[in-house]
Amino acid sequence: MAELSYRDAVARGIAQEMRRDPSLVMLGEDIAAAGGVFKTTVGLLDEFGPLRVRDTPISEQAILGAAMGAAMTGVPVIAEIMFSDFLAVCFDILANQMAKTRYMTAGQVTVPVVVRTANGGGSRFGAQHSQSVENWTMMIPGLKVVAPSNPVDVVGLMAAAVRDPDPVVFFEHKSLMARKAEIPEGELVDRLGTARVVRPGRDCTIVAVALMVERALQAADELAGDGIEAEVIDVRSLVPLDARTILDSVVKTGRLYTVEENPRLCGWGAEIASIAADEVFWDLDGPVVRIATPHIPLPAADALEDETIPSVARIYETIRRTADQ
Amino acid sequence: MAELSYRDAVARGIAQEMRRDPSLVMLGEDIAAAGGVFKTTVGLLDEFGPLRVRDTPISEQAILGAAMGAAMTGVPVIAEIMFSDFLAVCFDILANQMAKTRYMTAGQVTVPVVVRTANGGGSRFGAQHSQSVENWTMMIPGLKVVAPSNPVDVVGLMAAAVRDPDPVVFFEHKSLMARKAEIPEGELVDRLGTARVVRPGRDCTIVAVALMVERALQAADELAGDGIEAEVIDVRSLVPLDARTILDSVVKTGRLYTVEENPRLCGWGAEIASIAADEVFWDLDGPVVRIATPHIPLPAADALEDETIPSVARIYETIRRTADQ
Amino acid sequence: MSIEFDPGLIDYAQRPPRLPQPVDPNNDDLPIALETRLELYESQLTLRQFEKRAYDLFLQNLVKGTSHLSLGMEAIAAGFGKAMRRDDYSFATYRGHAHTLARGVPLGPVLAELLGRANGLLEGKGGSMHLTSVEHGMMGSYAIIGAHLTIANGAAWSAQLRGTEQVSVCFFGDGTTNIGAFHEALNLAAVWDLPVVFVCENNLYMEYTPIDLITAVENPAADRASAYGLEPIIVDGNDADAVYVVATEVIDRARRGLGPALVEATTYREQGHSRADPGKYRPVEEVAAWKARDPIPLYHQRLLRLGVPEQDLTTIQQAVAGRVDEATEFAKSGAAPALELAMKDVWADGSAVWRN
Amino acid sequence: MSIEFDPGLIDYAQRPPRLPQPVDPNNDDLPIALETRLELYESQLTLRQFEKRAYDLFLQNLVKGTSHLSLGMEAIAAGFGKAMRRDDYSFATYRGHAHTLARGVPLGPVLAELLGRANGLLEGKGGSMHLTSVEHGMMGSYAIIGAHLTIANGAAWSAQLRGTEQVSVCFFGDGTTNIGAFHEALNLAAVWDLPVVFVCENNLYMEYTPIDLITAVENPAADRASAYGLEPIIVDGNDADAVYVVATEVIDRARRGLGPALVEATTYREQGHSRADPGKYRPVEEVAAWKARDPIPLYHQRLLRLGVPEQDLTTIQQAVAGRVDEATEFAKSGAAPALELAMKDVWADGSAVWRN
Ligand SMILES: Cc1ncc(C[n+]2csc(CCOP(=O)(O)OP(=O)(O)O)c2C)c(N)n1
Ligand SMILES: Cc1ncc(C[n+]2csc(CCOP(=O)(O)OP(=O)(O)O)c2C)c(N)n1
Ligand SMILES: [Mg+2]
Ligand SMILES: [Mg+2]
Repeated sequence: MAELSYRDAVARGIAQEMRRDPSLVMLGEDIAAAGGVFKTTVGLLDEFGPLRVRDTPISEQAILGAAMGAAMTGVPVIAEIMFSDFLAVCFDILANQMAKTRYMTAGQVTVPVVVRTANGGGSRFGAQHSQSVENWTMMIPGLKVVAPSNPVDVVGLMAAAVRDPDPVVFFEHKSLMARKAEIPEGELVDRLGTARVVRPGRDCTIVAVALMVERALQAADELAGDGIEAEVIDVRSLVPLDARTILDSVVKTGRLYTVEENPRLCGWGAEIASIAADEVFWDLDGPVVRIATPHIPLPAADALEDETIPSVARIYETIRRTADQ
Repeated sequence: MAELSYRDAVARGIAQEMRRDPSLVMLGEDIAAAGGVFKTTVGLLDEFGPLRVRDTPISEQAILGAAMGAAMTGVPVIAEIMFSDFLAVCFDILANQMAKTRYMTAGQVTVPVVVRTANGGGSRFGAQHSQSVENWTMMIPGLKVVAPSNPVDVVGLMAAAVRDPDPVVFFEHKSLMARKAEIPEGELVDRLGTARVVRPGRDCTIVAVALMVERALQAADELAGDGIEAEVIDVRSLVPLDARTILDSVVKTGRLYTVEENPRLCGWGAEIASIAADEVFWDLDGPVVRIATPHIPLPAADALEDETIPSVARIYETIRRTADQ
Repeated sequence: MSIEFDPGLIDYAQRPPRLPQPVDPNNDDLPIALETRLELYESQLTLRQFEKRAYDLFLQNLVKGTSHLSLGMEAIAAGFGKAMRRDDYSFATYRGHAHTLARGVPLGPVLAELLGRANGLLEGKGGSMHLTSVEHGMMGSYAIIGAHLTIANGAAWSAQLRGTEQVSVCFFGDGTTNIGAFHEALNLAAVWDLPVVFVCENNLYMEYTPIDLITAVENPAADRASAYGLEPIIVDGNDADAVYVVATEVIDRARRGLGPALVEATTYREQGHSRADPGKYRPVEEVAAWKARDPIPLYHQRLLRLGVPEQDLTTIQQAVAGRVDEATEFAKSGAAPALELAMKDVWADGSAVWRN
Repeated sequence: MSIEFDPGLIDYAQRPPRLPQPVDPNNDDLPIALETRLELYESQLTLRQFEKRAYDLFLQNLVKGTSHLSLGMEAIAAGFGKAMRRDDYSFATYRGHAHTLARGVPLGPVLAELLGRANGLLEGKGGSMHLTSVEHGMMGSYAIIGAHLTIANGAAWSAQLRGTEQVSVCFFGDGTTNIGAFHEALNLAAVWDLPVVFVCENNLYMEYTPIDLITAVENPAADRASAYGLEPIIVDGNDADAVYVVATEVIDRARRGLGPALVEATTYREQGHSRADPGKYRPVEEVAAWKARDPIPLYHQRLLRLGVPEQDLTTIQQAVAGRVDEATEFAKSGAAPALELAMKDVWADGSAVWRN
């Protein structure tokens, strides 16, 4: 067991897979010599060399296109898009090409690409460098979507993403980079499409991903003080979605809360809420409530950013206020 | 009163506004001399001349960037992105620049741009030219989103969009282009943020936009034969959203169905379903059911495309099957 | 605000025609084996007859969706197709029938795909704009401008990494040179010395708009080559021999690790942009002049000059016609795709399942 | 698959340094009024002292979020700022402090913005990377590479339509020349003869990567000019006079309707890319050589050579220092923005309301 930070876990997960598969390569801006602007790829250039770990120009379309073309022809690729906000500059390649080509070609083409990207707020970077955009990718048929909340999951889900033959978008949360955890020795391989109950409870279900998981857990602790036992689920993988684990929990607790960092409209929580409101409607004991960032671009100032992204206090208060509805 | 097609209504709406505001200009690919590939801008070059109606290179980022920069400096712009699928090639300008700049600059900058684009399936164009992407824009704070279902709304909502000082994405549905309607003479100006009850009913509420409205209406007619009176709401404007009209209807009928052309995950229907499952939960008499295109890229062949986009039969059968739940 | 009105720009058909250069008479003497030339002839005829048939079927309302013909542009696909190695990669656009067939993809499934049939190349799921046959090195037709240049880079990068000496050849139009992805792809290809050949088919129009009105340079590809440290190369895209020679050279260089090339092939599409377009925005003399420069009669005449008996050419024509007829039968006999197909192959496990 | 390993590329700091050209001695004689020169001096000093202060405040943990300094690059912002007309438009990047101040935007609100205070230029909502002051023609700082080139076109287009003879000036880095939007913006500007000047600040690095390793040409902007029918223009970006002369000329041409320009200004950033970066990937001799070419001592020496008494320069320095101190007080005294601000100004009606 070694204690690793979330950022180190990224490199650990990638290294594990690059050792296993000598054909796996990486590309992205400043990922090689500099070890990434979030220092998530430190050491990989040294170990795997400049042909497998490659710095690119600022050409996000060329990056994802190169990844796709290589993957189609037998070379699996991990591509980095530095900030998830920049998925917008290469959204055609991601959403219209990578995601659709297998289907359009009746299965002739396979695209084993992992698109890693730093996601989420909390760094006071303002509206163009702080977005949570899991929903941008979740809404695209043909993309798988993973958003780990802790270092162990980073390693295992990275391995699962790399081994998955389909394009996977892997969201690394900027505000979790410094979180540490003990990582078991040896090969770690997790499974996509599996949510995890990170806190059992009987009174309500809180679903969260990434940074929101720890906040949901803290809120759940506070709620426990008031006699409300919340079950907290770390969704981990938005596509494939472990709807079963979520719905089982809702059936048990009768109440569903989503905690979303994305601005509200069409967030992933809306999808999960709509699934619950259909499939376990009769098991619901009260409204499905979404706790999300308001539908605004993010402000830069610390005071303002802290106010807009769901906080422990907001989660706690919202559930406290609505639990008896 | 003159009978106009949906496609002609686009030009009629634009012409009305260009006559009113001599500073309003347009740009896009093949919109001027050719009158647009969907013939939605025929006659505008003749009337307003090549400086106000301008053909561009295939440079969607440059198109939207030019629109934004002009709009910021006093020249309102209507920009065409030929197919809504291509919003992906200029998504940064749309989602990160146009949508966020007012907020980031604390209101210093105003961006009166209308982005018109041909949306939706039914033309057997396959996965890269047939998408319904209202949710791509609805999920971005700072964008308004309009999707008219008929020629009269096209004119009135176009005027409303042009007069709105914020960026508005205006979805013109490819499969509605040939629909005709009588258009009243004189200036037509509608209001964003207003849904319309297009068929009153007491048993359930069906919300739809664009092409799905007429299908919902036909399904409602069939359901009426079985004694189910569905209320059909044409949402028209997804942002701002007339939640009041929708929720009032759900309170009355107790049941909510969404009919969405977008692939299921994070579609606009999820957002509306989640609002209902929260705010009118106690008025719901049964599950909220979403009728959507399955979460797949669209197939090209007619037989397959017809099977995937919600059909009258599927709407009818789904409601029939679930109405008593 | 007063905006002045310059009526001069309005009707593109009234602009001065852009006429073709005459055929270079020296091209008769290009060092190409006669056997190869007969294959180039047959290939061009195949593309031509196939697309004429596709057009007939469209008039009979049997072709579903849109389609973009390259009648008049066949010399480019044929010339490159012939110059490529069997395991090289092709990347094409929505206007990709010719590029697909030029790699040896059988006619029947391609035509069936246009008709939206289950026996189509893509089981009806792709349609005319997405023709792909991985087993023939035809890595896909991409319908959104620009993307496939970056993807072609990826295939070339993979060949470079794997050390296979495969070359990636990417076809696109003049209008495509103005989109951002073009720039990103060319720069990366040059920086990484990728074995990729970019082929700009300059048919003078981006859909309905003359390319010169929307492009800052005269030769949309060649005049950009230096921005990537590449040589400007312009070739007569209506002469299959000229194309073949240039193609052989640039592909060979790429194969030897000497990096990418950008080729501009001048040509003309004899019909509208897509099935909906009558092409009225073009000066009539221009269309006439280019039709007189059609690559197929040109090639036919050359073969006669080189001593091939007319009868041999007729035999080839008949063989091609027979294959096109067969393909038509094959396509028409196809069933509508089964509805389960729509729910197949979103994911590599064959399914469309996104949840448990 | 075997992938070979070339260790030569790994440590960028071990590469041969890219050294600056010597200052052109003739630049002393450029026809610039002494008064203008003193303004250029003061402007450069202001940018320098401001950013040094910003750096100090960062070390005191008072600057929130990231910030990108342009220490060593001030001559460009100052030279262009001085050459622009009051109603011309500036567009900058996340590295936009200098470009903002060079338009006369007051120091206090800019510094307060970096500190995330309510008295900030953007009420704390934009931060360092989004400085904007419409009343000063500073139309914004854009933090995602490429976009603002297309937006600058739009402002130029609007000026052209309105007939105001305003010019749009757009600043960006060497790394930015490789993104698609650069290409689209340059082409459209050229085709439409827009009154826009694109200024590439070539500081040799795209973040932590040497620009020459990822760019197909030596001069990332100038060697691309011909792809848009433009003249290649390279200027010494560490000499405010050289910049000013070129800026005056290209802005004047644009103003007279003679179309856009692309200027490459060679320079160097003396510190890391952003606050988190110590800049260790650069050869030490390179950093040293460029620091010895710092624009401010260079300019100081020139003014002395031109006969300005040292005392006059000291007076200017003191005045600037005073203003920076004042700005610091102003910024530090600012309150945290009120939370309601977060829910303001999404829409033009001032609200964030998306539903009824
Ligand atoms: C990003 C994008 N923008 C616009 C279109 C619509 N479109 C399809 S073909 C075409 C013209 C392409 O012109 P060119 O590159 O010259 O190729 P050609 O059709 O002449 O072969 C356009 C604008 C598209 N498919 N993708
Ligand atoms: C589309 C996009 N990709 C990547 C980044 C991250 N990034 C910020 S600054 C930068 C380097 C820019 O280099 P250059 O254009 O030379 O400007 P400089 O910082 O040197 O002034 C990068 C890659 C970004 N902001 N936007
Ligand atoms: Mg063309
Ligand atoms: Mg730089």
